[in-house]
Amino acid sequence: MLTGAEWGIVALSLRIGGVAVLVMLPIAFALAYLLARGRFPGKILLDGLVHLPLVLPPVVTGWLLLLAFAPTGPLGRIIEALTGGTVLFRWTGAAIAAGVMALPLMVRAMRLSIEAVDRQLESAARTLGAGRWRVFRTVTLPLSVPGVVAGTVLGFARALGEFGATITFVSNVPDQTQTLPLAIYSQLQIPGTDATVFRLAVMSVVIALAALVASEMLARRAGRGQHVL
Amino acid sequence: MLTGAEWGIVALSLRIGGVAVLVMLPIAFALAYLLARGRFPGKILLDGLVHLPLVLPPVVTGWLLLLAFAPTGPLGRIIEALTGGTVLFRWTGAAIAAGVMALPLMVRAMRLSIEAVDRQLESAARTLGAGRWRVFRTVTLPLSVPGVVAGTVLGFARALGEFGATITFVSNVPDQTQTLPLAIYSQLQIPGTDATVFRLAVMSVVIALAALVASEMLARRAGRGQHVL
Amino acid sequence: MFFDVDVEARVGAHDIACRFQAEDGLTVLFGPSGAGKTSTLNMIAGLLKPRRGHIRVGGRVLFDHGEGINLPPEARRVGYVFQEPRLFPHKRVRANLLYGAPDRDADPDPQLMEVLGIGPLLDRWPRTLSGGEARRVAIGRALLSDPAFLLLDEPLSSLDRARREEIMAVIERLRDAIGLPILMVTHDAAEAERLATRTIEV
Amino acid sequence: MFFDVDVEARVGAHDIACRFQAEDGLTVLFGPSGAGKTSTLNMIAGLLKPRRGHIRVGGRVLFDHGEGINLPPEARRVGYVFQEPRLFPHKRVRANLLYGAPDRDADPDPQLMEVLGIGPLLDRWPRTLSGGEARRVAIGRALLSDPAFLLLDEPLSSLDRARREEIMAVIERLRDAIGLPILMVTHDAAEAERLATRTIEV
Amino acid sequence: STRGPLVLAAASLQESMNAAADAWARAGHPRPVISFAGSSALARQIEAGAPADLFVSANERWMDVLQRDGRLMPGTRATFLGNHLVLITPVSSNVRVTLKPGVNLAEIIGNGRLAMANPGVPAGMYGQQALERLGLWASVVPKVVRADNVRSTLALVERGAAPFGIVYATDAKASKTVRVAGIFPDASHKPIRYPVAQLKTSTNPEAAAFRNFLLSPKGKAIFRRYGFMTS
Ligand SMILES: Nc1ncnc2c1ncn2[C@@H]1O[C@H](COP(=O)(O)OP(=O)(O)OP(=O)(O)O)[C@@H](O)[C@H]1O
Ligand SMILES: Nc1ncnc2c1ncn2[C@@H]1O[C@H](COP(=O)(O)OP(=O)(O)OP(=O)(O)O)[C@@H](O)[C@H]1O
Ligand code: MOO
Ligand SMILES: [Mg+2]
Ligand SMILES: [Mg+2]
Repeated sequence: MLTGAEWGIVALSLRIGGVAVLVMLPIAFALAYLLARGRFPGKILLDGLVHLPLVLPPVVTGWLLLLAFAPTGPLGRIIEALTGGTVLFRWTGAAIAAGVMALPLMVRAMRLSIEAVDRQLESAARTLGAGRWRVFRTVTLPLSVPGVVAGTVLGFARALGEFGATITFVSNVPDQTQTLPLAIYSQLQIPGTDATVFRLAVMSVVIALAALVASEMLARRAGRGQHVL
Repeated sequence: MLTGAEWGIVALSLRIGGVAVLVMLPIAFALAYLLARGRFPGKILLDGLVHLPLVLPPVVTGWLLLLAFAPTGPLGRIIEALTGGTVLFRWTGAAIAAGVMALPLMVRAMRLSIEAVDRQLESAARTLGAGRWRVFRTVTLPLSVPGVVAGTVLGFARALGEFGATITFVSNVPDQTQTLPLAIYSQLQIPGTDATVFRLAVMSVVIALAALVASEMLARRAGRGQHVL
Repeated sequence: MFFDVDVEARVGAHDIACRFQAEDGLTVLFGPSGAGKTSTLNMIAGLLKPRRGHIRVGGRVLFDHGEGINLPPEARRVGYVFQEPRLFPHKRVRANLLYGAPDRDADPDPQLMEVLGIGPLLDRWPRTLSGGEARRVAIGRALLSDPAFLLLDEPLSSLDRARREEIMAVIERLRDAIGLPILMVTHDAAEAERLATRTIEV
Repeated sequence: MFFDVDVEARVGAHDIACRFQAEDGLTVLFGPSGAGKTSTLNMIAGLLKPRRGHIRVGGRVLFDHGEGINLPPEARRVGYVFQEPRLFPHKRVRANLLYGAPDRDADPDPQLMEVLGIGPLLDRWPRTLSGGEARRVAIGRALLSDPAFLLLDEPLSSLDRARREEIMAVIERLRDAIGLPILMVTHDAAEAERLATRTIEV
Repeated sequence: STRGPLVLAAASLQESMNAAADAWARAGHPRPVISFAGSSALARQIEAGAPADLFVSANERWMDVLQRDGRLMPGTRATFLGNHLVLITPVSSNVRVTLKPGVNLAEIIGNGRLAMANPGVPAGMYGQQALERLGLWASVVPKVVRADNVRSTLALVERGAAPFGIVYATDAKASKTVRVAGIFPDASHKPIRYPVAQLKTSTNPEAAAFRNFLLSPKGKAIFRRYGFMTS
């Protein structure tokens, strides 16, 4: 079906997309909660900032990441000091790009669900002796599950499809940053490789569909008590 | 601030993003409704199809659009027969690319809100003599406004930032398909044009923030009765 | 025979069966909590499909399993006051009241507003109403929808005595003057005694 | 002096003021719909912040505008049965009941389950409950949370007579045997007469 | 380490540089890792400090910029390949154009489009220069569509989106679905030259050796097979 090298690309894409989304999950939820519930000056600004990677051309996001993470950039220096290495041209860099691009989608979906949570249920929980943190864990969070699932699917799909920011930030390095989209792009530039392009594209679709089906099942199970599905 | 040519790019981007989102709005809502409420064989398939542009590398989506809309492609032939023209290298083509890429984001957000609508309210409306269509218009649709707004913002932002599919499908034609991302990309390829890149990037951000603020205000107004904002 | 009901349904693991015939007037549905009173009203309103049987109201066949008849809720001309208010959260009180009214631009009948005591609430959002206020709006909404018969699921709970008296008077008037057949769930013995033409145990 | 309440609040365009003192026993809050009964309970529970005044319960200061004291709801040890059930839709009945219990792994007290008649419902989801069943679960949830006092907002509406009797007996027992102070809203004269140690008009 | 050096190479080198890397690997070395893109995009990444080992550009200009900014290891820059610029069209078309001053290229293109690489990409720069020197630029510029590198340009013609495109002779040779419709005179543009250099950030012990291999007769022979001229 796929060649060994192509399986390698699939595995790399899954690793990059998976790590990106897992790391971003708590960050995205915290941001979504803050935006849904918080009242603070600069909220609109934070909202805008979170949306930035969505609205900026991906190549610009990639370029900004490049400036930030270059050995002389502010974040690049920190990483160098901490790990002695760099994320440029590395799969870690590709995961950063994918995570940043996925973030706004994750936040929006989660925020939508948090805003839909009935706050009277939270009041009820507090009269039952639950502090803010327990209310959050046992009421707000579980009732936001539909948004968390939707956000995760959107984010994972976006991470899998990420192209412009990745190629600008960490280039197209086989085995390190050459995810499915970059591999397909490379093949599109080599005449007579339609079969490979097709195989890789189908693989993208299969992975995405699998993620989708899994998420639907998850949402169904989590939502059992809430919706008639 | 901006040069005349740069203002032209901004105007073109707004037109392409605006048309793409407006045309996609009813389609997206219909799909969201179908996916939220319908029970039919092949639902997962439709779900997957809608998500495709999100998960496929944008360049592949652009390539597929190119194959479909090329003068010899199936859709290209239909358009040629109907209008005598082509969408290739035209702003209409750029709008198609932007709309297709925005679609999954719009559908997901809307679906999330539709699923959260209390179906007992719909039952109540029907006992009051409202047929399915009136119930949809007066209950389901208005109660889904948060998702429609979120979906529209996400979609518009995505359309504004669209890059990979556009450049592959309709190339980079000044005054026709050279939206902000493509203009920035062109400038990014030429070392020493940082000032222009910066100006255009700022302009992207400004537009996106304006859309965001507008949408927040809209959501607040529409949601007056529903949420304590 | 105004109501001619003979239905069976399954909700979750419960089998609910209900069979009665009733003339015009007010029929009280009576039974312990969880007996299936709400489910029965839902079947008559067209919100729950019976597994078998038939529902005839005022000579019209609303449901007949054998003949494959099943009118949609909007064609049944029912005025249903649900056990919980179910107001439309995105519409102000006025729009809620007029949702089912034949003339949606007219102001809601001032006399009814007076009896229900909701005249001053017309421009409020449902979420700002107290429990009793919401219930009264729900009663108004059902009455204004020009129904051919009423289904009332504990309509007077959470209302104070004075208000309750006045609304009972309205119900009596509907029952006697207009001759609107009514099916009502209540646990209040006094209420049942005063209003009921007959009582049916579920 | 168990309850010592003197508060004022503004909800929407309404000013609500309430001032009373009450010993242990059961105090009925009484007043027409929209008078501010629920708002008062919400202030005592810590869900609505008064504009001024103080709330002292059992010697503890829950709120004092002058001294800047405002205990959060979870620190007030209140057992609040809301006007509507407010069950957690994502938790089964058992988890709802035990949400506020000191020991969340123990089974809910079988005797209480028996009185409330909800023993067979423990594994059900709230949305499958009938109106009266949901209310009974809400009562159970508040009682199981080991409260220092009870706030009951029309707890017995939508319950049939037999069940109402049994639950009234439980409330009497709490009032007398355990000496739990209770503040209760009801419109039912018989109920008020039977249970109330005193009645306060809002 | 067992990793090969990281090579950033102009898009037009897709097949040839891979063949060179394969040959090098067959000789028992770790296979170099290659990232292809338009030379200008790669130059920008190097400018930002991206740590790679070798850079092969499709023109001298971007190498000059990097050298000026001190990004190259002194003494490692060498120009080793040359190319021609051509006008391509799908094999199904039988158009032939003699590219010289006065030829009505705009009319030949007709309603269609002329695909070119972006202005900052070497292939785009050479192409624009050639059209300008031939006095054709003003008349064809409304028909020009841009792509992000020379291979994306090629793809536009291959997929039938544009009936004409300007690419290198080696790109035309790599495709079975396009043919050369005309060759730009060498004098109409700066000579097309590919310099290689080792980067300051290079740490891979094999980097210098692979660079030497590219410059060796054996290495150059590989590129000649793909149509490049060697010096
Ligand atoms: N989805 C469901 N799954 C399981 N059981 C259900 C479901 N829906 C309803 N029931 C059960 O069906 C029975 C009848 O419910 P119904 O709402 O008709 O009762 P009711 O007579 O109106 O009670 P109440 O007076 O408490 O409102 C109840 O015991 C209820 O628990
Ligand atoms: N957000 C709001 N905006 C405007 N008015 C409000 C708002 N919230 C409550 N009110 C009004 O405050 C008053 C007191 O409400 P509350 O719920 O305390 O009444 P109640 O005595 O419990 O009535 P009921 O017996 O009907 O439940 C009501 O008239 C209500 O309409
Ligand atoms: O750098 Mo290129 O080979 O002109 O795209
Ligand atoms: Mg009921
Ligand atoms: Mg109240």
